[in-house]
Amino acid sequence: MKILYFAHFREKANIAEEDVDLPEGVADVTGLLNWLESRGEGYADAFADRDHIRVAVNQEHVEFDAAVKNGDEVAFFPPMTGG
Amino acid sequence: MKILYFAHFREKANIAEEDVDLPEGVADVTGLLNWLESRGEGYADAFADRDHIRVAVNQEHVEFDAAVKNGDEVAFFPPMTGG
Amino acid sequence: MTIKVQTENFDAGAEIAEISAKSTNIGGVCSFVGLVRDSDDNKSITAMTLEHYPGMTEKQLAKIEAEARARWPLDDSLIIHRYGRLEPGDQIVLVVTASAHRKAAFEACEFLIDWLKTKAPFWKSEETPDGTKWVDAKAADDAAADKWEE
Amino acid sequence: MTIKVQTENFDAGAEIAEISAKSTNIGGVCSFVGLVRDSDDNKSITAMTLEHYPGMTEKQLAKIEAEARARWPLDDSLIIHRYGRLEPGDQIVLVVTASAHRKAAFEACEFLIDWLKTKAPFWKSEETPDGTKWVDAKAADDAAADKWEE
Repeated sequence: MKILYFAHFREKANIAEEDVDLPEGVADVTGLLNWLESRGEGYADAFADRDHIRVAVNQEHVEFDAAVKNGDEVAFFPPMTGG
Repeated sequence: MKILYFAHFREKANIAEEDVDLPEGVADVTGLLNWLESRGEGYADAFADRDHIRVAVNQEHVEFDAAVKNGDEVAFFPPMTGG
Repeated sequence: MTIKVQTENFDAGAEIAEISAKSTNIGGVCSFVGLVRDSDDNKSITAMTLEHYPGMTEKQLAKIEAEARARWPLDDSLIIHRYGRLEPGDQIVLVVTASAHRKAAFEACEFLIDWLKTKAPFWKSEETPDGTKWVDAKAADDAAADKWEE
Repeated sequence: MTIKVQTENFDAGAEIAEISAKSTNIGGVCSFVGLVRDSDDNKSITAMTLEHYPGMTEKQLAKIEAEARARWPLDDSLIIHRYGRLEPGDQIVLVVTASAHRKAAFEACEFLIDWLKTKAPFWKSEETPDGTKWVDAKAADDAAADKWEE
């Protein structure tokens, strides 16, 4: 799975993009967030306030109960501020 | 008094602009229209449908009960179609 | 705050750029260009001639613009309205509004075009295959103008 | 129907002229240019950097544009959105809509800018005297986007 981090998620996790193998049992966005948080302080800090996390799976904006699997492209970002 | 005619009023009355001396007793737009109608067929034809007459006195859009006097600039035109 | 009534064409891009450059606190510039159409209600139009009331036109446009500036916080605004004979595709009118915030720019721009349609002394005649005729005022334009009266 | 996501500046006038020329049945072309402001809420801004999600951005903008064209009878539409570092007065975004009637052009243009504000994956950071910080999403922008959901 390819994971992309934008805006302050990239800064706090200190990574823009990484390829990971999903551990067994991680099947949705919430599960993925829980696992990522366990990987280090930067991630834990980035994802502490879940109300402000927006997520896209394969470039489609989804909710936290959306399914994820190896091969997906998942992106984490704050609420959008275009225009 | 200077009278200006625009759009189909100019075509029907066959005049764009004229200077007239107001006859005694003509004190408002309605009186002016009644007098103009009496001046010939073109005027009578132009002013037959009063619902579609718009009038300005001294370049301000006014209603038919507005006062008019010698020295004023009065204009007759149909509903505006700008833009 | 600029009003121009002219026969010459105008350069919308140059006007937008000039207004945009007036202040670095402008967040949005809204513009509207009105063009001559080649048909209306399935009737083909080969040309349109706009007549106006010199003197009153400028006064009315200035009043309408002052009203917009009283209602919305605008950094600048512009109205250019052409008259004379125009053909399909030709530009008739340009309205530009600039504000710190986009909502004010949009509303003021739409207000200006809605009001000038029914309150600025212009009249149009259209050349069609059936001859030349004066364009009647449209109920939809009156309704659009009235919605700003509330 | 055009989408461009780019670092380069754009020429709003050239885009408006190109769209206006596409059909002689276009009666109105509405456009909106968003610009970087030098301050916001009394906080001075020296520069703004826009980051986006390449790939998803283009998809989202195309979806938003398709939605506009489903809702209004548009002859054409255009969105250009810049990213990278911009300074006060710089152009950020251009939306242009063309229709036979002005109301459709205005509504579609405002809809496009309202929706891209909250649905296109762009993020802004501002350079201020107190340092660089990410711009929070605004409740007013959510409300503006929501009003089109009805």
